Parts: sequence; C-alpha cells; structure tokens
Amino acid sequence: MDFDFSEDQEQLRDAVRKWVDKGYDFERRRAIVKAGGFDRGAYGELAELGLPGLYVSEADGGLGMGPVEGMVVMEELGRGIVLEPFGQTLITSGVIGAYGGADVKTSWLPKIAAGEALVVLAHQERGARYRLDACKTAATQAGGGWQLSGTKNVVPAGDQADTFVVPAMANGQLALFMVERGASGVTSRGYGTQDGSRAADITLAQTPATLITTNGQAALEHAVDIGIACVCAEAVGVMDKTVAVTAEYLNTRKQFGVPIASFQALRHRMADMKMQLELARSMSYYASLKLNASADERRRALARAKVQLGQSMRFVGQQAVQLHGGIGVTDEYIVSHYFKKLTQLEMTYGDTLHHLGEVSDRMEDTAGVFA
Amino acid sequence: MDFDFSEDQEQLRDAVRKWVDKGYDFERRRAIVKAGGFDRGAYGELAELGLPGLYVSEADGGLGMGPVEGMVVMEELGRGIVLEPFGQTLITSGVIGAYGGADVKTSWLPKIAAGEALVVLAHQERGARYRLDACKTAATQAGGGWQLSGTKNVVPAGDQADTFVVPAMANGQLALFMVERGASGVTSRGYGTQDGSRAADITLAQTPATLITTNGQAALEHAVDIGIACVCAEAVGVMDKTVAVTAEYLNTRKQFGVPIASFQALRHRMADMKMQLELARSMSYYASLKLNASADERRRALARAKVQLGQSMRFVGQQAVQLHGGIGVTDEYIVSHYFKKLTQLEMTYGDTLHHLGEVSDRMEDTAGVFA
Amino acid sequence: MDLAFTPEEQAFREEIRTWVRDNLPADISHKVHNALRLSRDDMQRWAKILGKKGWLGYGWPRQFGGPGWNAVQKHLFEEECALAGAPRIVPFGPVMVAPVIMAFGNPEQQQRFLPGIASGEVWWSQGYSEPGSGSDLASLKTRAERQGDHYIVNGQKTWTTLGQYGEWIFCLVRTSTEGKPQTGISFLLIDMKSPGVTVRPIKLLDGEYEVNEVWFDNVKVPAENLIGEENKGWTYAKHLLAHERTNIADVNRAKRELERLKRIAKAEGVWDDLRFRDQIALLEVDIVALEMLVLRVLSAEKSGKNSLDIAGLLKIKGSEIQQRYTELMMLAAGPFSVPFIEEAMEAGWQGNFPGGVVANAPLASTYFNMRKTTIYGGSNEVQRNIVAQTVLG
Amino acid sequence: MDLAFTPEEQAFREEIRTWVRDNLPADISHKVHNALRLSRDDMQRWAKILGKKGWLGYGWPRQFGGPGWNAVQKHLFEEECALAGAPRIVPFGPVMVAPVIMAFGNPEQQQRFLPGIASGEVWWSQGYSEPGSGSDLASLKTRAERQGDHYIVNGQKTWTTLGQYGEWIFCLVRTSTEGKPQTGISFLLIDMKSPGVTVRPIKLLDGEYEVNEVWFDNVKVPAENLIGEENKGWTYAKHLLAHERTNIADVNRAKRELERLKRIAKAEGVWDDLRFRDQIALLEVDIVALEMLVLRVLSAEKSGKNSLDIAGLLKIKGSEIQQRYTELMMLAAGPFSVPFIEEAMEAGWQGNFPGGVVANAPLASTYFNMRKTTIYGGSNEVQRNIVAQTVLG
Repeated sequence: MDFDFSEDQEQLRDAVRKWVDKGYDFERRRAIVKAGGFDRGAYGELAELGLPGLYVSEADGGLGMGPVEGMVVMEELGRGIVLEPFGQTLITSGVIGAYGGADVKTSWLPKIAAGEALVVLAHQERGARYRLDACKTAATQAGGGWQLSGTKNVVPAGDQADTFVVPAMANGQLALFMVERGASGVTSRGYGTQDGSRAADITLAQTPATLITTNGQAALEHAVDIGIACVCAEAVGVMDKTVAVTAEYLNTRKQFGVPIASFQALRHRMADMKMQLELARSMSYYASLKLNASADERRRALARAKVQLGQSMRFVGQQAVQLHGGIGVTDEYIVSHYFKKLTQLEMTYGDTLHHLGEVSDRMEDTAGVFA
Repeated sequence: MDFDFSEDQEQLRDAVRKWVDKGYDFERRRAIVKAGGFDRGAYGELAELGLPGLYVSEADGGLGMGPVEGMVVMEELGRGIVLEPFGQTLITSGVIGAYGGADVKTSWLPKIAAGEALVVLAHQERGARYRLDACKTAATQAGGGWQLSGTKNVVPAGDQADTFVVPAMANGQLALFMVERGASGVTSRGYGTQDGSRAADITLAQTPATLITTNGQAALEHAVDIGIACVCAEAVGVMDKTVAVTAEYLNTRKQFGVPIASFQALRHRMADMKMQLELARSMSYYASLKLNASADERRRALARAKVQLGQSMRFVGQQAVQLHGGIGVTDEYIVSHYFKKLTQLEMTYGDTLHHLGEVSDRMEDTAGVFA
Repeated sequence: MDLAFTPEEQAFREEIRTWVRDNLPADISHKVHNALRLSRDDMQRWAKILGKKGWLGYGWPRQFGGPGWNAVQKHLFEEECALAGAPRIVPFGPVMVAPVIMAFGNPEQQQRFLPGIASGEVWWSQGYSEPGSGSDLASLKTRAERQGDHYIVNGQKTWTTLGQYGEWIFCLVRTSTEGKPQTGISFLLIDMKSPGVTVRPIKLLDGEYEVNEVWFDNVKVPAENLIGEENKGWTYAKHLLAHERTNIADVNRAKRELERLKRIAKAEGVWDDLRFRDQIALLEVDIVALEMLVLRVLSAEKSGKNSLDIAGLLKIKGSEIQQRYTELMMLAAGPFSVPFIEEAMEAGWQGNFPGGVVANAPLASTYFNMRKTTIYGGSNEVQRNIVAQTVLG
Repeated sequence: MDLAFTPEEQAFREEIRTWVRDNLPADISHKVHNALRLSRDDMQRWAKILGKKGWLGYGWPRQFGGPGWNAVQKHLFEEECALAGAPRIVPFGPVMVAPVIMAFGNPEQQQRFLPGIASGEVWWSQGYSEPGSGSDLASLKTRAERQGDHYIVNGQKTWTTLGQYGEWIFCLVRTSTEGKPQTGISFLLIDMKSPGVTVRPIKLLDGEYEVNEVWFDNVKVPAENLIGEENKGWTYAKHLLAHERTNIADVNRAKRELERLKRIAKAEGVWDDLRFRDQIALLEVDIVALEMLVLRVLSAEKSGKNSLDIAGLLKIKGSEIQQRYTELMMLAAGPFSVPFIEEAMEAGWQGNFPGGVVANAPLASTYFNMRKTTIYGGSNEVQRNIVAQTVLG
C-alpha cells in the first residue's frame, strides 16, 4: 500500500507538465479550437515525448508502462485542457495489446507508438446511450475478410484519426474490429464539441475491416474502463487547475474594499471544492490501480470511481463559475473552458446516474477498497 | 386565488395558539412524555375549544369547518409540539363523514365532536411499509355483523384511544371498519415513540367490528391524504418555531467576542432554512387546498406536498441542531425535541422517497398548480 | 383562502390566451419552444405587437397608458405569454426605466421617453455594473461632471445585456465623491448614439453575444436627461429594484420548460428510466412549490393584507430551477448534447444533427448560459445575505 | 504506487485478526454489531484485555511500552478491531493524554501515569470545553491559582465524554489573564476524587448519558500535576490535536455499518427497492472514496515523502458518512424505527419489539445521537474554516 509516485513517474509528469506549460498555452489552445478543435502537430509533439507508446510493449516499440503512468499523463493533459484525444490512444493501444492477435499487434502497435497512427474508439450509436451491449453496426464475412456497415456517432477526432476500433455484431455476438478511415465506404462528418475539441459521425458501408477479437463484449467493456480511468485522471488535472484558478481569483478580486476570499460563505465553498477534488483524486488513483484487476472487480471499481468523479466534476465546475461571478461565464476568461471540459467529461463513458446504476447492481454484502 | 385567512380562521388560530402558549408549555409537555406520552386531560382541553368537531357537520354537533381550518389548528399544535394526536381526529372524523353510512355517522360523529371518543386510524402492518394496498388483517361475516383478526402496529395513542378505524380484507377487497378498544379479542401494548408521544400495537382476535365502507381502498387513501395534510401543517408549525428558536440562539450565543449570528456561513444556512420553511408552508397550503379535489388530483397533490415537506423537515431539523452546537443534542434544551418531531413526521404516512415514487408514477405532460 | 382563480380572473386569462394565440408569430414561438436563437428583429417584432395593443408596458398604470392590471392579472399575462412560447419582454425599457421615469421624472421627460418605450420603438439598455463594481454596486466610478447645461461622462459599464442593440441607456453615474458612496450617485439617461459611446459585445461561454462593455469617453449628456435630483440616483435605483417583482422567479417559463424536458426525456429514452425520471419528479415538485410561493406573494399584493418579504427566496429558487431543467435536458441527451454545431441552433437549419435529433443542438449551450442566473440580478450569495437579514436582523 | 498491502502488512493483519477473534468477548461484539448499549464494564473489560496484550496504547512508541507500529500497522489494527465488532477504544487516556505526557511530562509523571493508562486500569477524561468556550476554546475561564505547592482550581468544564466514569481528568486551565488568551493556559492533571469536583451527567436527545458537566470548587491540585511549563498548555493541546490521526474518519467502522445497513435493508424489504438501494450505492461510493483518502494519508505518513494536510477533510467527510448510514438505517425501518423502547436497546431483552424485529430498536436513537459528530471535535464549520485556510491562505 503505497501512493508515492516513483522517480520515473515524477519525471514523466514533469516532462508532460513542461510541454503543457510551454507548448500548449491558452492562446495556442484557442487557435486550435478556432481551427476545428484538433491539431495533428500537437499530437505529434506528444509523440515526440514517446507518450503514444505508453501502453505499448517495448518489443512493439513502446514504453511498456502501465495505468499509473497513463494516469500521470492524463492528469497533466487535463491541467492544460489539451484538446487532442490522447486518452483514445491509451484505450485503443490497451485493447489491441490485450485482445488482438499477433498480426494485429505487429501491424498497429508500432505505428501507434510512433505517433504515426492515431487510433480512436468508435462505439457510440444512437439509441444505445451509455449501454455497451446495444449495437446495430453489422459485420459480415466477405471473401477472406470482414465488412462492416453502420453508423457511429460522436467519435473523438473522428474525421482526423487514421483508424477506428469499432464494435459490431458478427454472427450474433459483439466483436471488435479495426477500420481505416481511408477504407472504401467510410464517410465522416466532423464537428466541434462543447469542450472545444473535435468529433465526427462515421458511416460505414460494406467497409473492409480487420478483426481484433470476437470476444467483443469483454474487450469493449475493458476499453471503456480504460477510457473511464483516463477520464478520471484527466478530470483530476482539470479540477486541480480549476480550484487553483478560483482560489487565485478570490484572493485578487475585491468588493466592499476587501478581497472576496475574506467572505466566510465563499471560503466554505472553496473548502467544499477542495473536498471534492481530493475525493476525486483518491478515486482516480483507485480507478487506475484497479484497471488490471479481474473483469468483475475492475467493472465495480471503475463504476464507483465514475460516480465520485461525476459528482466532483459537476460541483467543482459549477462552483468555480459561480465564485468567479460574471467573468466566469465569459469566453475570454479561462475558467469557463475548464467548466465546459468538466461538463463534457461527466457525460463521457457513462454519466453519474448510469454508473450509480452499475454500482447498485453490483453491490455485495461488504464493500471497501479491499472488500 | 387568495391566501389570506378569514377573520374566523385568524380567531381560531389565536385560540389554539393561546392554549398552546399558556396551557401546554414545555414543562407540562415534559411531564406528559414522562408519564407515557399522552394526556387525556390535554385532549379534553382541545375538546373544550370544540376542535374535535372541526370536520363534523353542525347537524352532528360539530363545527362544519374544512381543510383550511384543520391546517390552522395543526400548525399551532405543531408550534407547541403537542403530543396528543389531534390529527387522528381529523382523519377519522373526515373519513367517517365522507364514507360512513347514516348509522355510523350518527353513532360516532357526535361523540367525536364532543371529545368523548378519541378515534384513531390503525392501518400500519408489518411488511406493508408505506403501501396502502397490502393488508393481512381479515374481516369475516359472523351472524349479522363482522369480525376482524390481525395485528396493527404503531397505532397513534393506540392503548389510550377509544376506537379504531381499521382497514381489513373483506371478501377479497379492502374495507374499512370501526373497532372499539374495549371489544372482545382486542389486546393493546403501548409504548413511547421517538417524538415523546404514544403508540401501541393492537391485536384483534375475532373482534366484533362495524363496517364503515366496503370501498376501503379509496377511503383509506383519502384518510391517509387527510393525514398527510395534517402532517404538512403540523410540520410547518414545528419548523416555524424551530427557525425562530435557532435565530434567537444565533443572536444570543457568543464566540470570539461576537454573536455567532455574525458569521456569514451560519447566516446563509439560516437563509436556506428560511427557504425550506417557506417552500414547506406553500406546499402545506397546497395540500390542504387540494384535499377536496378529485381522488386523482388529490393524490398527486398530496404526494408532491409530502416530498417537499420531507426535504424541508430533514434540512430544517438537522441544521437547527447543527447551528445550536453541543446544546442542540441535549434533552434539556428544546430544539432537540423539535428535531425529533420533524424526524418522526417525515416517516409518517410515507417518507420522501416513497412519495417521490408516487409523484414519478403520476407525472403527466404538463405540471403546475393549475396544470 | 382559495386556490382557484375568480371567474373574472379566469375570463381575463381566456382573453389573454386568445389574443396571444392570434397574435404571436408562429416562427417566433417555434424558436422559443425549441430554444433556437432569437434575433433582435424577433424580439422587437413581438415587442411592437404588444406595444400596439398597449400591453408592452403591461405593468403600467392607466395614467401613463398602461392597462392598470393588478398583481394577479400581470401574473396571468406573464403566464399565458410564457406558456405560448412568447419571448421574454426585454425589460430594460418597459419594466425597469419606465417606472423610474414615472415616479421621479418630470412631465417633459415622461412625455419624451414613455411613448417610445410603450410602443417598443426604442431599445433601452441598463448601465449599472462596472468592472470593479459587481455585488458592491455603490462603489461605481463612472463620472458625470456638470459643465453648464450638460454633463460630461467618463467611465465604463459592463454586463450590459443586449446593449449591442441599445439606443438609449439609463446609467448610474458618480456626481460626487463626498460622503458615503451611495450619496454621490445620479440617474442619467444617455443617448447611445452620442459621440464617445463605444459598445463592445462580450463573447460568452456558449459562444453567444448577450452582454456588453460600454465605454463613455467625454460623452456630452444634456442636463435635462438627469432624472430627479443630482446625487439621489441610488434612491431611484432602489425603487426600481423594489419593482422587480415575482416575475424574477420565472416560474411560468419553468413550467413550459418542464414540458419540454419531458418531451426530450421521451425522445432520448430516459423517461422510462426510473433513476432519470425521479430527477424530473423532484424538479416537478420544486416547480409546483415555487409556483405556490409566487401565488402567495401575488395574493398578498392583491389584498394588501400581508406583505411577504421573500423576493430573495424567489430569486434563489427560481434561478436554481432554471439551471436544473437545463442541466437535466442536457443530461437526458447525454452524448448527443456534446456536438457544438452553431448553425443547428438557428431556425430552419436543414443539416443532419448527430443522432438525427436537432432538438438536442442547443441543450448544452443553454445549460452553460444559464449559469448566469445565479450570478446576475444580485448573486444568490447576495440574496442569501438579504434573506438572512430578514431572519436574523 | 501500489494498492495492495505488502506481504508483511498482510501477515500483520492476519496476526491481529486471529488475536482479536480469539480474545474479543462475544457478548461485547454482539452489542457492537447491533448497536446495543455498552456498559462501563464492557468498555473497560475490552480495554484491559488489550492492555494485557500491550495494545491499548497501540500508537505508543516502544520506549514507553507500546508496540512501535507505523501508520499502516495502526490502521490495520483499527480496521481489524472495528470489523470484528470491538468497541472503540476510549481515547482520552491512551490516545489523547498519553502522547502529551510522553512529549512534555517529566520522567516522574511518565512513570506515575503511563502504566495505569496502558493497562486500562485508570479511566481518564478530558476537560477542555466550557459553557462559554466551544469553537472559541482559548476563551476558557476555569482558573488555577498557584498557592505554594499546589493549585486551587475553580470553574466549570462541559461536554466531558463519559466523565461520569472518570478517575482522572486532564484540563486546560487559565493560570494567567495577561497577553493573548492562548498564552495564559496551562495543562493540568486532576484526580477526580479530589474534594470539590462534581460531575453531572447531561441527558442527551436519545435519552442516553454520555457527556457531563464537571465543576471545580476550590479543588486543590498538587503542583507536580502540571504538565510542562505554566502558561504553555495551549501548545501541548495543539500537539495533541495534531496527533488525532486518520482514525478521526472512522472509515473502518463505516465499512462495518454499511454491512449492517445492507442487512437491515434486506430485512425491511427495501433492498430490492431501486430508489432506496441507490442511496446505499451512493453511500458505498462515499465510503470507498473516504477509505482511499485515508489510505493516501497513511501512505504519506509511512513514506514521509509527501505530507497531506487534509485532516479537516477526513473529519468532515467521515462525520457526514456516519450520519448518513444511521439515517439510512432508520429510514429503511421507517415506521418500525418509531417505537422508543429503551429496554430493547439492552442485550438480552426478551420482549417483542413492534413488528417483531428487535434490531430496529436502536436505529432512531443512533441517528439522533450521531448528530453530534458534525459538532464535536471541532465542528464541521470550524473544519471548513481550516480547510479553506489551506487553499486560500
């Protein structure tokens, strides 16, 4: 039982933080939002740090690191509300590494690790909401391979990514495939999202696809759990910065001749924000540290984590805006962008009520970190 | 649309308030609690004011008044956290008046109005929780009359009341009966309750009973709705006094050389208590003013009211104790008794979650006071 | 005590309902019912229709050309307009500055300004807040110096709602720095076309331009535009605040939006999800409770018997409810509220919104925008201070 | 970073678990698991069993006869005791005054007082709060005047937990009225059998006697009972507060009580009610989050690498969780938590509780009693002040 970060992890954190502070300031971010919400150059800079290979084995050209390192990176990217969907790389490299055959791994993992291929998860469909077992996209066998038809919505950077990991129904059960954006029958329509980043709807029409695994339900649940851990860690970074920015504002802004940080009602609100931040950070640790547990244990833990993070994100985001007053709802001032990011993260991979249901369904007689 | 009280109503309020202030102070109440939680003498004093006849027609010796007058009285009794279950009289006289045959009415209503018969609702059974359609007590026809067998729990003043209104299954459907406590086969076991008042378990064994109505489900729902309106009004009185007592304490108690009412965090808590009080008062009006509406409309309104009151009671009660600090959890100081009363009222005739379910089940496309 | 409206009140409601049904343009109500963007023209078109009928100044007494309605009638008018999907009346002219002009302006000012307000021809803005003066409004610094028959105004106002359309602005300006801050403030009407007035719209978090910064650089304002006496402006402003009535709770709009929330919940498949539905049920209870609170205030105003000093409660609860229904609408759509496609918030857009339900397009933006409601009009923290004062002294 | 305990830590836990299983009297754990009344004898019996093993002072260093455990070991000991249904150790002797005697007492005091504390023979109480000094503890007024080789103590303490059983009491007393209030306070050990000491139990809202008023009327206290220097008592008390550790969160007890809540929910038929169950699920998440927070603090203490200044958070969240599980237990039983039958809260009662489930008897009383947790030990309002200070300065 040890929550200290290793020296390597601290170095990793420093490297990412330095890049965010120096390489990804608010002005650059604003320009990227204006240009559509995704910058391949910025993703390339992350690749120069070796980050896309975080989950990729050294044999496949990666760093062979694990969830804690992923958490460290996501926290720092959250602190800078970085738009490029690095978490997608962790999800897809993780799921390919865990479920893919040797062919798929050797074709894709080195390219992912090198930053040459941005691979994202394309699973969201109309009507499924947050359920992972409702899928209309169909996979059929044609010749020696597979063809997919269907539509996936709100795919992160969907019109910019190179390749998709796509769940589809194959012979009555869920399977996971890789689909290249340049393949025949793929159309994508991109748009900005509420947090300033980019997404797209992807339509597949008899599009050739490579099978990752026929154990699609387990793999997709695992993929989404990696996604949840990423969301948790990213959110901790976002909230940490949000709390700091708000504290600074309260100490600067004066009304009635005194800094508004002197008003007890606002001080207590800050204390409550700090509470939510630290509970969230604790549960983000928990999420990442349970990511390699058995599927049952992992699912229960990740659902619990998302419930805590959902509550924390909503409270911290809303209160940060409130404590800023008028300036908190402007586009010019940074805090509203953190708020919007938190809002979108709450709805990513299942919102608070959804995961409360998961926790409720999975309750046992005893509960606890070690129960 | 008019929420002013008439002069008669104001006089009624003054009369009850005067009795509570002068005739039912904290010391007398404490003595009654110690003696078991019920004082027939105190009930008799209410009868001298004519109150038990409030819902009884003038022809039957009552005052022929309605829900608003009932609300006024219950508020004032709540202000003094009066132990004697006057609401039971409104419930039973109301349901007998609305559903009973001429025989039942003329036998019982004059006695109720005169304060000679205290009649209470005995409907709670183990296993039913707050549901009104789950009843194990059985009614069988024997000779020219009915006999009841079964057990009712937590009957208000059950070992002191003269007569019970009892729901029982008769020929496969719920019917409502009157049972005298002195009748054969009745055993009662009395005990104190959390708020200091009195209740009892009542067991009936082939006990002779008088039929009020075979339309028992409708009558019981109506009875409980009257009960909810009483609880709402009583709770408003309790909370009104609780808020006042707490405000006084904050202005008196000094720490760090100043009244603690000067701390903004406590001031805002007071503002939130005031909010809950006024929302509760508004919904208590709503409850009483909807008591004579159609069954559907009445049910929807009373469930909404109980949800609001439940939330308000819990917040006001808990925060009043908190703002008092240590003295708030002592038996000696008055506020804990108000808190316990509010706690018990929340669980009377269905708690907040129960009625939230009722509201949820009954939602329509539009909603509002006049929708 | 009676919950029902009188037959006269019901007949009045019927009359309003019929008239609104016959006169509210369908394209405008369509936008309101779907939270689509309203243009300046939309707002002014409806204002002029009301103005022609004599109802834009629906709270005005007869002597100034208003209908002379009582509190209940005003509420019924507001409710019928809200439920029918009418845009909210832009309040700065008819609701805010007009009562001040009526109460404290001279006959010349009344004749000069009230007709344009009543007809909806002239767009008014409010110049109160300044960058350094939010909750502490009395610390405002915009200076007006008397020079002969005019004032020279210098300073900056901010959070001026819809000020980009403004033709006139009523301002609190500092005419004296002596004594308490409140005592040196005057109430001045300024033509926004005057040289030296600059308006800069502020982009808000949802991408919209709704509030503005307004600069005054040696702006020359005729002394005849001063309302009442110099240095008494604070008193007039407080009078105005006292006239912000129950409509602050916006319960009628909440009822309309609750209906919309239920439509969205059904379309998104969460109406049958007990967890989500319970959230709606809780909101429904909140809205009914708020409506009862509003009705109690109206009744007290009508009878004059009891005064209910609970405006702060109406503001707090009303704004929290506004935030909650927009939050639930967004959460109902979940991932399908995530796309930010500005064109899809315009009426008549023919594109295909992700998931195919264009009604989801404005949900997140509206949620973001509504964060303002607990901040403006006296933040809810300030309101709690006020409520606490009534309880604790 | 690693969530798992080390093999050594796991072996340690096993050792504790086995010992507790073999040594905790079943009649006592039965009472704890069912929230039945614990007598003075129950508490002291368990204390003496621990004392004999050398574990009553489980936080003590070896030099004073303690086991010398690190933060994680102490936590594991607390957890195993809590889950097994051991009574909480009455903290005033072994956890509160002992560390002060170790740090600031002289060798004679250490030899005189520590053995009786370690063995559980002597019952200690705490004399801090006074009727006028709650959150503002430094304003305390109980006077101790030096007269030759002793002090004469006059004044009143209150909220003295279990003081009715107390044999010794450690007090903060005023020995000087000069300078800031904090600078004139001394730390004095007083034999409660001294003439002039009067103890009056205070009846609490649940009918129990748990706290007391303690009067000092010209009580003669030998000067050798002064800890450290005169007028430095505030420093020692702060040291003591700094030693109140993660156990303040009481997360281990919360885990045990969550289990009990689930049993009650099943017995009362609300386990399958999705609405009620969701409340339990939310609490379960709260408890896991609190446990993670506690573990983070322990890890930081163990490694000494990072210090986590979040004791205030542990107190706030821990106390809120305690209140919440008692509230849910009561609400689960609903009407069957309403009877107040005191005898039914004693072990071995043979009566028939209404509805037949005697486990419901203490639920409301426990809920009422737990309202204290957000008040005592520094109210949650004071804790929020402290937390805000760490964030805002």
